[in-house]
Amino acid sequence: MPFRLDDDQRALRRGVRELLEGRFGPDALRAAVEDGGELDRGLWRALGDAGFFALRMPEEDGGVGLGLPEAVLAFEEAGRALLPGPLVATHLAAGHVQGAAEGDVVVTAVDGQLVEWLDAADVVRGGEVSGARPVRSVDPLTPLHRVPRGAAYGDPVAVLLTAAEQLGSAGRTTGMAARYAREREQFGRPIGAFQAVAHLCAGMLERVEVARGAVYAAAVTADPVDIAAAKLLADEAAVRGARDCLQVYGGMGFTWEADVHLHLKRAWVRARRWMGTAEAEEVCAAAL
Amino acid sequence: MPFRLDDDQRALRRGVRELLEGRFGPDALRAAVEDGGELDRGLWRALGDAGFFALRMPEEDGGVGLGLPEAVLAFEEAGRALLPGPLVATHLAAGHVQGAAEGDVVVTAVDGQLVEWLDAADVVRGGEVSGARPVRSVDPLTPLHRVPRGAAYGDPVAVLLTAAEQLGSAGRTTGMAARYAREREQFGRPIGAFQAVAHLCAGMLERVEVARGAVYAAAVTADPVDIAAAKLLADEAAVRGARDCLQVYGGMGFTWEADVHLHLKRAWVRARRWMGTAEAEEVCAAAL
Amino acid sequence: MDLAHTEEEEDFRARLRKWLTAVLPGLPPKPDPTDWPGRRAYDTAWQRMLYDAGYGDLHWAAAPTLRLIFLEETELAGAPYVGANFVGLLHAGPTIAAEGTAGQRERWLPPILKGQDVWCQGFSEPDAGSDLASLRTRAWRDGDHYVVSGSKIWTSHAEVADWCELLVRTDPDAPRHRGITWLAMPMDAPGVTVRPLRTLTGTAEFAELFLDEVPVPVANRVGEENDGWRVTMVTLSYERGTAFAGEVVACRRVLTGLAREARKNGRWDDPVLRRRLGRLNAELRALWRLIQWNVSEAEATGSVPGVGGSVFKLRYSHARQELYDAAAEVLGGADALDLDREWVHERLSSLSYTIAAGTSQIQRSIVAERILGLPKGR
Amino acid sequence: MDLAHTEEEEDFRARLRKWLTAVLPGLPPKPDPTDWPGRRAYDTAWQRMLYDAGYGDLHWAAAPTLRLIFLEETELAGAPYVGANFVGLLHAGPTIAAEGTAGQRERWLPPILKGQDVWCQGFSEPDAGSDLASLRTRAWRDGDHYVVSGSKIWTSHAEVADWCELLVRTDPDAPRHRGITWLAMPMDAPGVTVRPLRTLTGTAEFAELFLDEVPVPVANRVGEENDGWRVTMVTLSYERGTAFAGEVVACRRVLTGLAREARKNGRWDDPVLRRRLGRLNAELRALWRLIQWNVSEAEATGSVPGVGGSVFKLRYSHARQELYDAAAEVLGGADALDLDREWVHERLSSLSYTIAAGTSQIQRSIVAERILGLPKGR
Repeated sequence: MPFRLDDDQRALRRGVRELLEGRFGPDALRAAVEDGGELDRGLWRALGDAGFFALRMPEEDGGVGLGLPEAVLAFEEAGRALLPGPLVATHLAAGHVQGAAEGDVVVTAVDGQLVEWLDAADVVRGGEVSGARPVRSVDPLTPLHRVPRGAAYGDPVAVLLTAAEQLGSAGRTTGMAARYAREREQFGRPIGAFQAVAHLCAGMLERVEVARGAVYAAAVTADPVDIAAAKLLADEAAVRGARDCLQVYGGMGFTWEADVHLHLKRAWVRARRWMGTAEAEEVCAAAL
Repeated sequence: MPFRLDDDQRALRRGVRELLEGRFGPDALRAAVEDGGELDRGLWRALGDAGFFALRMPEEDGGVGLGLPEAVLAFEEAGRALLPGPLVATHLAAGHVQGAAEGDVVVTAVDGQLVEWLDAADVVRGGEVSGARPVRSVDPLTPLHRVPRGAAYGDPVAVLLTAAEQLGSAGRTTGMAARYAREREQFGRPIGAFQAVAHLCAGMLERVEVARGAVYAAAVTADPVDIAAAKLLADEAAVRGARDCLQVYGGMGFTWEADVHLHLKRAWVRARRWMGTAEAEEVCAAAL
Repeated sequence: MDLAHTEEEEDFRARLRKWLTAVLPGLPPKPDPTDWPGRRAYDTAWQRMLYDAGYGDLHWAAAPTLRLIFLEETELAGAPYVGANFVGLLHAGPTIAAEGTAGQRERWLPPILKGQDVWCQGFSEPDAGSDLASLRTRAWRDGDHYVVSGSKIWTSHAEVADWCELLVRTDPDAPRHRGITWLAMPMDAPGVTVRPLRTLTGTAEFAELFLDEVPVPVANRVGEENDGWRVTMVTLSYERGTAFAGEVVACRRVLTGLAREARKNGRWDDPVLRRRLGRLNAELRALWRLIQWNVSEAEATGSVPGVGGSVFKLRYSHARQELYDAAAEVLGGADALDLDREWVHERLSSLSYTIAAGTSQIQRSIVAERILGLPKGR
Repeated sequence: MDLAHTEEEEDFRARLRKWLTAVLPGLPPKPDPTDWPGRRAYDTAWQRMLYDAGYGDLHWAAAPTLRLIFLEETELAGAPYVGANFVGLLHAGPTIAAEGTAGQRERWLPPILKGQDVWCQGFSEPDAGSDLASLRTRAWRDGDHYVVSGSKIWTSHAEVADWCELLVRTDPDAPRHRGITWLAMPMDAPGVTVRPLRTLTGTAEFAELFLDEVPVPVANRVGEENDGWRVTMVTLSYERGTAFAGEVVACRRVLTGLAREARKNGRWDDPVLRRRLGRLNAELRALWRLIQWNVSEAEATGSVPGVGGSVFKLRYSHARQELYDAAAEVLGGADALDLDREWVHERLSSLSYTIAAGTSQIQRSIVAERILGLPKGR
């Protein structure tokens, strides 16, 4: 029962993190924010080359032949980096839509009343988008359209991978808050020396670690209740993590230049995608 | 619109506090706790003599001729002092049940499935108690019986006076926590110098002051929605206040000798009396 | 304890309400939020109307109860709030009124009341933040002028302001709170640069000020040199008092709107959401009562609302964030993420409330130390 | 990442389950909670059964995964937990095993494993509380003995214990953590007085120890003189690791019971309560995963669970309190206030969880400083 990352999984995580640091560093993030709905096709292909989309496809079909745990680790890194684009839908389309696995084709999917990245997508799955109207999205990194007739809840894997992104975002905002608290001085000392700030950060970490246990376990079991629990706890870790990070950053966190708000807004979007709080709580209750 | 205590109200509050300090000090409290269901008839008569029960009866009927605001102040003091007995029911019975106003008669009332102080009471109002069975009450200062057929929600004044008791208890536990935090030393300084403790106390005070605004306003307006809001906020201030006080006291708060648990248990009982959280929230929602 | 109003107060309310009903329909359309000159013109014109109608000095001169009625009625009627006159009416003005010389009052106050001069605030600095007393903008005496260099942040209306109430350090060797001076700086002085500051709401509601050897006449100093901290505290206590009264009325209107929307879209049938809105109703009603309580205390004791304002601000800033989080639940699905829907942009703005004008952490320390008498934490 | 078990582990589970099924029906009825000798007899008899069946040293000697299976299966089967053997098996025993001499291990460990000796803990003091290192119970050398005077608090099973693991101050002039020594004190030594300590649950689950010049042989010292703090940390890290595993399994069983009761009494139809129970299910499942994670890490790195235990304890203690608060809502009305109803007494006990073995405030500081690298707060 070694419920921990093995060496290959550590290497995979490191690889994805390095890829994203190289291809989607601070400048690229800023550019993506200012570009609005533009998707970087070069980056998309690089993700395809790295096996991000084909991760779970069998090797005989040209995939990487790995499993849900590895996909969760990759999506956690994507969440950390605030990587934009319909990552979940394209990952799910690999092996079903020609070119998705390679990153040649951008695939999005209808989820409830929403479709993300509709203008940038080559293929739409899971529902009808005629009559779709643009939404002025609260998240500058997630263009959204509203469709007149929504789709019902779909693939549990979509729920889990979204939870993994939330986990990554929560881990990142926790790290950002801790770092800022070590460096920023007020009243003659680092603000992290004040318990009011330090304990806020401790609470963030607590939620991250609990969510991590839930997300990783769901990746191993693929159990629907485990997945609902993972989404519930990861959503909370991400949304509250970004809010608390903003509080630690103080006025600086309220500026457009700090990345905190990007994490918060994306966490808000993801919390409403595939499975919301009420539904996740009901799934967990029904299992009792 | 002077929404503040006038001189007479200050004097009344001081008077009740002094009466209770004299007649129901720490030793009397301890004795009452160990006595279980015994009610101090001498104290009850002293309350009657002081006008506690006849406070709102017209002067021409032998009452004090004051209003709901004054009753709220008196019950706030009762809550502070953890004064036992069916105070609300007897106060409401003054002018309706012979001897209640004077404290000669102890009156209790059926509230939902519960009756408090049934064995000590001379008169029961508001419902049928045949078949009542004793409950091993979580609060050593509130003997309870369960009645087979409960009564529906009754007098809004009962709700408000109970909220006032909760407010008094919350104010007391806040004061206790602050005092303990000033005096108790750990790690070479008073624990109140640690923000983790200081901010817990600040949160307690915040809830007390918000609840105070709601309770006093409801006493002035006697509006049912104001009363529901007062109960909701005072219940929260009392229950969370006692819990946070227990946390500040640490291990000492977990002992039988500290009064903290008496406040918590009574707050739990009162929070379920006359109008519970769900009902209060629904009343406040329906008014929107 | 009383919540009824005197005849005089009710007369005031009736007259005000009548006047608002008469004048509001004639107001021009609200300017675009990014049109600073347009906003200045709109807000100062409104202040001029108030002045002409005898309401111009209401924020300073009226009894607190009348001021509360004024805030309640204007908000309920949907009248403009102070807008560009914010600092002049609620910060710099009260400070000058309390601490300025007769000449300074004569010079600066009437143009504020008549909607002629717009003021902005130069207190915060990027490195000072919550620790306002650590500010580093320096001022040297040079004859009858101070020469000011440094930078300020979170300045509203800087692009269109005539004056800036400025805190500068005049004695770097004195203890932190002792070497600070309050100056009125003309915004057209040489060396003043304004750079818009974009916030997470996506708009530039604030600016940064860069001050490069800006000359400010010594005559523009309010209070003594190095006594600016005390002078400033007048303003800040004022802010924590009734400054949010209008906002609480507005929040209650938003909550009513949320209930209406929820009943319309069916989410009212969800008890989790409905009870959450009920709880918010209780909170906002209580906060309004707390304002009335603080105002009554201030009126009776003749003092500005003090530490009680910290308790209020703590709870209010949290309640406001809860309100807009609840709004997202009422909107649900796509609407909660749509900036064109009512309440979504305000949800973003609400995030500043637990930070601006003293973080919740600072407020809790104030409450713990000054009300509960706990030892000063470190 | 794996949650499947090896064949060996599954064999262990199957054998254990079979054994439990065979022996549990033959256990005597549980003694009254206030009958200390009865509880001692019951708990030590159970330990003897475990020992005879080869499970006696499972808490120390087995791989963490096997220990986890043991805790899971015994709890699921409703078997007794460690009870009076708590300190011997989970505190003093591991400490002696790690830090004692061969002779000490030989002398003290077998009687623990065989259910012969009961140990209690003398760490906490009334004035020390969370600041354990400030303990003041003194010990002086007198030939081949220490002479101990002082008092201890929160000692479980003191009335029936044979031994007490005791922390004493042997060098009052050394820095706080440096002058402490670990001693094994016989409870029948002259000068030991035990006074029951009544808690808010109404029962005397703990005791106070008063030590008046109690002689303790120097040979009973584990570790060096003045090195007791380090020796003790072995025990405390252990406690924060998997010590709560059985309790989490128990909490999950309670939650299932709450759902059953709510379905029966109709409160399941209230979405507010139902969703609250759903959230608790998510939390408790995640906490169980966190234990599995910590155990796997400990197994792989060969170390005791360290700071990760603080994260777990923080969340678990809160979740346990939430669980019993939810239980009160499930019971509702009169039942929630009735100590004869299941869960009501446990609700009272749960209040100690955010205090005992390091308050949540202390745990948050540990997490902030040791995991997040924040500067030490003061």
